[in-house]
Amino acid sequence: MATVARFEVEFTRYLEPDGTAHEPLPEFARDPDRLIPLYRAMQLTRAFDTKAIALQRTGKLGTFASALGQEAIGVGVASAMRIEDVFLPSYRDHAAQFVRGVTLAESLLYWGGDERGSAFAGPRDDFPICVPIATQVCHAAGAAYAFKLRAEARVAVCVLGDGATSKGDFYEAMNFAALWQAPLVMVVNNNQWAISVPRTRQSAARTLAQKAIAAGIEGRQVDGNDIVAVHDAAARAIEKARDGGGPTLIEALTYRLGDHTTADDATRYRDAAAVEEQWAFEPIARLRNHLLARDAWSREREEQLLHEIGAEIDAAVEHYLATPLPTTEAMFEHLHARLPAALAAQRAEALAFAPAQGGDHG
Amino acid sequence: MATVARFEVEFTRYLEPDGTAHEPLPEFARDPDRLIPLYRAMQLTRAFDTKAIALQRTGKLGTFASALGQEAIGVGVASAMRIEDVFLPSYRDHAAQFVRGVTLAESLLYWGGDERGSAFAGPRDDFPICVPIATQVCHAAGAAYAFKLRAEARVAVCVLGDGATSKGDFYEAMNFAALWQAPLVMVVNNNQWAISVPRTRQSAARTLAQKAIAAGIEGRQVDGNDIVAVHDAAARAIEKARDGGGPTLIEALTYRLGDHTTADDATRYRDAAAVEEQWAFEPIARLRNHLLARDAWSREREEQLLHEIGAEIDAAVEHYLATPLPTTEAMFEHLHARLPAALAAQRAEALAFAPAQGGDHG
Amino acid sequence: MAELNLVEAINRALAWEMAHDEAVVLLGEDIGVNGGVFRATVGLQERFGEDRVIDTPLAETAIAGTAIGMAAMGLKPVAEIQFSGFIYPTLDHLVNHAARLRNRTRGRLACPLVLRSPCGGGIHAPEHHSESPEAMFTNVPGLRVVVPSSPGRAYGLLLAAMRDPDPVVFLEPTRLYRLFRQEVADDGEALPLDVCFTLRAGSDVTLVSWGAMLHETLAAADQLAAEGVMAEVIDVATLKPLDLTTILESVARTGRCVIVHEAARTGGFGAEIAAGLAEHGLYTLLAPVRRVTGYDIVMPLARLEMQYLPSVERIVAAVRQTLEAS
Amino acid sequence: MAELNLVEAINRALAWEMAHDEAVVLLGEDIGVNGGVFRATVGLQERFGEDRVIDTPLAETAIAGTAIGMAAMGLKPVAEIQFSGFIYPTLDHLVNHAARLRNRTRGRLACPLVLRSPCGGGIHAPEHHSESPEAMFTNVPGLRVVVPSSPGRAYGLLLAAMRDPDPVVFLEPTRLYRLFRQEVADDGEALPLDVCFTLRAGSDVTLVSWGAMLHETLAAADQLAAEGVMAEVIDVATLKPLDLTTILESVARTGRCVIVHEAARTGGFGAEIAAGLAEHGLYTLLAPVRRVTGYDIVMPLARLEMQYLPSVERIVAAVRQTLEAS
Ligand SMILES: Cc1ncc(C[n+]2csc(CCOP(=O)(O)OP(=O)(O)O)c2C)c(N)n1
Ligand SMILES: Cc1ncc(C[n+]2csc(CCOP(=O)(O)OP(=O)(O)O)c2C)c(N)n1
Ligand SMILES: [Mg+2]
Ligand SMILES: [Mg+2]
Repeated sequence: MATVARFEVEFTRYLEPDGTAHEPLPEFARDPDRLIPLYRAMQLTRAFDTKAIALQRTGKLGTFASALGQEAIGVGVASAMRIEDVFLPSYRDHAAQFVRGVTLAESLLYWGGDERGSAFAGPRDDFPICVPIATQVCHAAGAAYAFKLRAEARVAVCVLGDGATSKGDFYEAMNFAALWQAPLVMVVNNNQWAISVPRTRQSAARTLAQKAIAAGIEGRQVDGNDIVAVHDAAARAIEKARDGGGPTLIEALTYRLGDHTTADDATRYRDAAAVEEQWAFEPIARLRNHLLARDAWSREREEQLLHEIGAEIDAAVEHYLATPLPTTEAMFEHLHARLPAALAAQRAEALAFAPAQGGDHG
Repeated sequence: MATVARFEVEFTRYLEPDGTAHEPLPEFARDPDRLIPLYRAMQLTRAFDTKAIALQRTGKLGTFASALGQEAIGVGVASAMRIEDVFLPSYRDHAAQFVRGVTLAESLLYWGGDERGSAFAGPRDDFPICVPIATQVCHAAGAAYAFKLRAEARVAVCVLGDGATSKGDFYEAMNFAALWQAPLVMVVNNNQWAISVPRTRQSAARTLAQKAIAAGIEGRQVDGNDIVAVHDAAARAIEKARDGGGPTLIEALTYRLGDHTTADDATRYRDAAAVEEQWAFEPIARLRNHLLARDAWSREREEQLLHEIGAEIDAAVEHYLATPLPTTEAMFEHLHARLPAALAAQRAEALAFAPAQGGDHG
Repeated sequence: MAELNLVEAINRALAWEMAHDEAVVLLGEDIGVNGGVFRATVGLQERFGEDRVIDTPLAETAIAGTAIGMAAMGLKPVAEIQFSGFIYPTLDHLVNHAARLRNRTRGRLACPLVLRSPCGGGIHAPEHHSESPEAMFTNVPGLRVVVPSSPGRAYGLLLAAMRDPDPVVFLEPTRLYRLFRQEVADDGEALPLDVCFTLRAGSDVTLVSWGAMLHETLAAADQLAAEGVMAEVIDVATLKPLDLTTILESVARTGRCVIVHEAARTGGFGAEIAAGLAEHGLYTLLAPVRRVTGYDIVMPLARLEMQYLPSVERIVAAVRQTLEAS
Repeated sequence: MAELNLVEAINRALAWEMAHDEAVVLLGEDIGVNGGVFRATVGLQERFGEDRVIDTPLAETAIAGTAIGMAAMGLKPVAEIQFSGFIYPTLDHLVNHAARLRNRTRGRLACPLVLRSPCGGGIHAPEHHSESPEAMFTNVPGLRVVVPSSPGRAYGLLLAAMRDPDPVVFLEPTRLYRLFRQEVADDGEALPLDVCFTLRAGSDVTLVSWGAMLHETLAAADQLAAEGVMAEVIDVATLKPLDLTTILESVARTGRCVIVHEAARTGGFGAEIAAGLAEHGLYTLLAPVRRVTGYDIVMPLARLEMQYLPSVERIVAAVRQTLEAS
């Protein structure tokens, strides 16, 4: 008997739950001014989530998936990307989308049931939200291949959930990307739940990072509530990919503090006390405490920030609510580049029966 | 940074290519008489392959996939099973099927294009040959679950190829079985090729055994041309599974000495010299040399054996060729347990146009 | 008799069969503690245990694939696919294995499984949650395809599906889950899996539909009745195998037929019914057959979905045109 | 002009487009060094390099899924699925993504991919190698579905498919790959993707078919001509979007229609054509429409497959019945 292969999975954390830092911090985090935009983006996401849930509760938005407690992942990852890179989000990734330049109003439109919410004016090549779990990993691998083929210095970055790591698409895509040495970074938001299924019942694997071993690529674990660790791991993986070093899998450990979506009631399947405990680890207070300890933040700046964010969100909501409903024609407009002649009669039928006001509120 | 998980992949071989043994041999292999049935089964498979290819070349059989050079895997695995266990074969697993009690004539019928070839009179619960790659791993996991649920001391065993380890079904099923601690053994026949795609282009993983790490189960590598190593690893995994120890993945390293199937021409994509070299490692000569060295075999016994096997195959071929063609009705017979009334007219139509002789030779 | 909505009827049928046949097991995502995202399996894991009500990892291919292994080995798995848009990864296993295991082993092994999934739109759900994929299954030999349209029929048809020795795809219209209640006797009585249900008799036109669209179709029949037009309404319910006879007999009396379904028109299952009429009912047709269906476009997100779905207005208009035709 | 068989015509079309559009890439199993198991891509990897003719690992879901990512980022992937029975794992990506990427992003991103796969039986292939899955795709809004029936049309239609800005499923009848040769000008001329081809004019009956079945259909037309029955033969070719107009015009002249396809009857695409006639051609029909198709049974293994496939005899018999009707 001989040992023919050996593997290890490493875990990284820079900021302890109370904000204390492990020195040396990565380069970018030594200047607190570089952390403040990240802090802002996390706060923006959290406030947006609160607002979106309120809109849903009052019938002004469809089902919505909040990122509560997981803001460091999206912000940490997206802030490590270049604008020409491409992001492939899941439905819980608006934190990253906002950093990428998707507007709050676009996000609201999407969740309000309007396709125009995915016609981003900002990041033109970013993919729309992917609802069928793990399928985006295949698209990301293909996108990365396109960049490599054309020798573009671009990286495809996708986020997936802990539940998504059970799906064949994830493994198949990871295997393709590994063989292609494609510029791809896969980030697992391991928030410990896939709706009601806890992480322990999702896989018998000790870590999700070790799934990378199946494809022969690097897999690492970070504290997903530590924005420094997330950003650093993402930045390293992205630059490695850009330099031809191939794909990386990053498992970011966090916790879904809220319901799965507004259609879910998590008290049916998990203990409120266990959730309560997890608030001690959440990323925003952690970074705030860190900044406060470094004298880089203050109560005044906090108030000022929350005020600004509130105004930004209010403006977006106003814009969203004022957006005219989509027209009936819109259903036929982008089916194909040109509407096939065979569909002209159906389009006419739809128009004949169209209500005067166009679409309705989702 | 902390190391949170460590893994190793072990490789086992007992018989060197020239038949020399590493002591101590596993228990069962200490008595050469227990090795002789395995030798016979391997020889039977090889002779059957030769015959089947000849039948195909003369238009008496459909496309056929030979097991040339890989006989130790099927024989080693199936001989480690109990009759009440269940085998889920791929299309290259007739060596195992024969050990399980599938008849040569049934195998010929299947490859001759007749469904009756999968109506095994022997192993009643064994699955028919699975052509869609890797799907059988899902079925095997489900079968294993049924055994566990009913507290039956049975194990589901499936074989898949190196190519099959790229397919989502494999990972998904392995993950399910791991969580279920289901009595499942998955054996990868790593014959280095998936039609024209070499192992190195199938996955960037150093070993295929390490794919088990993705599901948190045991994965090991054996010399697949060493029947002692294959049988021993399979027996251990099967008994572990039977005892509630959950699934195991075994990667058996071998080489496809023949074409992919009779429809393939491997000279298009691989070097004849490289194939030639691999003959030095093949399993039958290896075991023969081992038995000869232990004075447990002789030229006379070899001749006698080949003669017996030849007769057995001739009888099967005769039986196969004499089997009456299936009737037209047969197409409708087992669609559902009872033919839906809606299909009566179609059945009548088929009968009205049926040629006098029934089916035709595939 | 209890007043049940459709999702409760599903739950009762599952519970009945699990209590009476220990081979029945359920598997799917979130069906255990959570009772399913639509609550179809609520209380069943508590009652029948984790081994028989299995919360699976997130992998539809393996849900279908492992169910096949279970079924072949004597269990009767009922797999739930959480939303219709996620049913596609099951197709390979359904077509290549479930539908043909009996045939390819000449009856030695069988595959008595039920694949349940919600289907259809109209509840303003997120993307991919409002699909009507029935036509994906109706061209697959060896599969039965069932779509109930009321609590009572859901109960009886699901029992029949679970008792059938072969695979059944069972699509439950999400919009009907809680739309209305009906008295349903929880008596374990199954309904036949190969007859259409005539829900309303009429002499002027035959309306053929299934699933949630029966709701609009019956409303259209009401409205037409007020105008003096008597519509016969047929619930196809068991799409495959199709009971064309009931439809032909009705059209032989009415001479006119309007088919209503939610799925896109081209290649939808309505085509099969219209084709059956063109083949076997031509001489009884007094007017062209009409289909009122979803358009051949991607199911829109919530804001436009009601314009995609056939409305009472569209059905009534089609009937009027049919009546005006010579 | 070279005499090409169908698989050579496919090869030429791929080569032409790769030479003229560097965004075109091929991916699939064994398409590189081996040139594809049917040799459709022979010589292309040598000519265009490993980066543009990609031998993938064995994983159909990822073949479709990565092709979508490539297409969205400006490449024009042509993915090969090795045999029709292995196309099902691609459905999720085709339906949920390829077919709707343009729609869901309001045209911001698009998905110009071609998914090629052999289809159909009659070559005594192993299990799962002889399927006719076109109806799986024809109910999916946003997909184009093409089935060529001759080397010339294969060449022109495949070029059109590669140039189309949206996803196309392109099914190549295996039985035709080497059945006959035809002069094909390798001139890069594409054919339209939304018109049927009238292969033979006739006044007594319209025969509608696609793919390999055109072979039997044309032979039936020959045989009927010998009996004095003039059959018009239409090759649907582009199933979706369907050019119903050409079919309706023909039936308006002949009054009779027989539809021939290899896939199982119920829910097959023939139903859509028959439905189109019941809706828009009723008054022109002098006799019931007939479908000559594969039966609603699992495609048998080789020994019975010729009894499954529609034969010239069955087609001729159906035409005779049609002529005797009314
Ligand atoms: C293929 C597929 N199956 C099922 C669903 C329904 N569904 C939506 S989210 C979800 C759980 C996902 O869990 P995870 O991957 O951990 O992501 P999280 O929601 O926790 O961010 C499920 C089952 C889906 N969207 N796609
Ligand atoms: C899902 C699927 N895709 C493609 C094929 C066609 N095919 C048959 S065998 C084969 C290669 C399999 O390679 P491997 O798994 O290594 O098994 P081996 O043939 O070497 O035993 C392929 C691509 C198939 N049978 N199933
Ligand atoms: Mg999660
Ligand atoms: Mg192999």
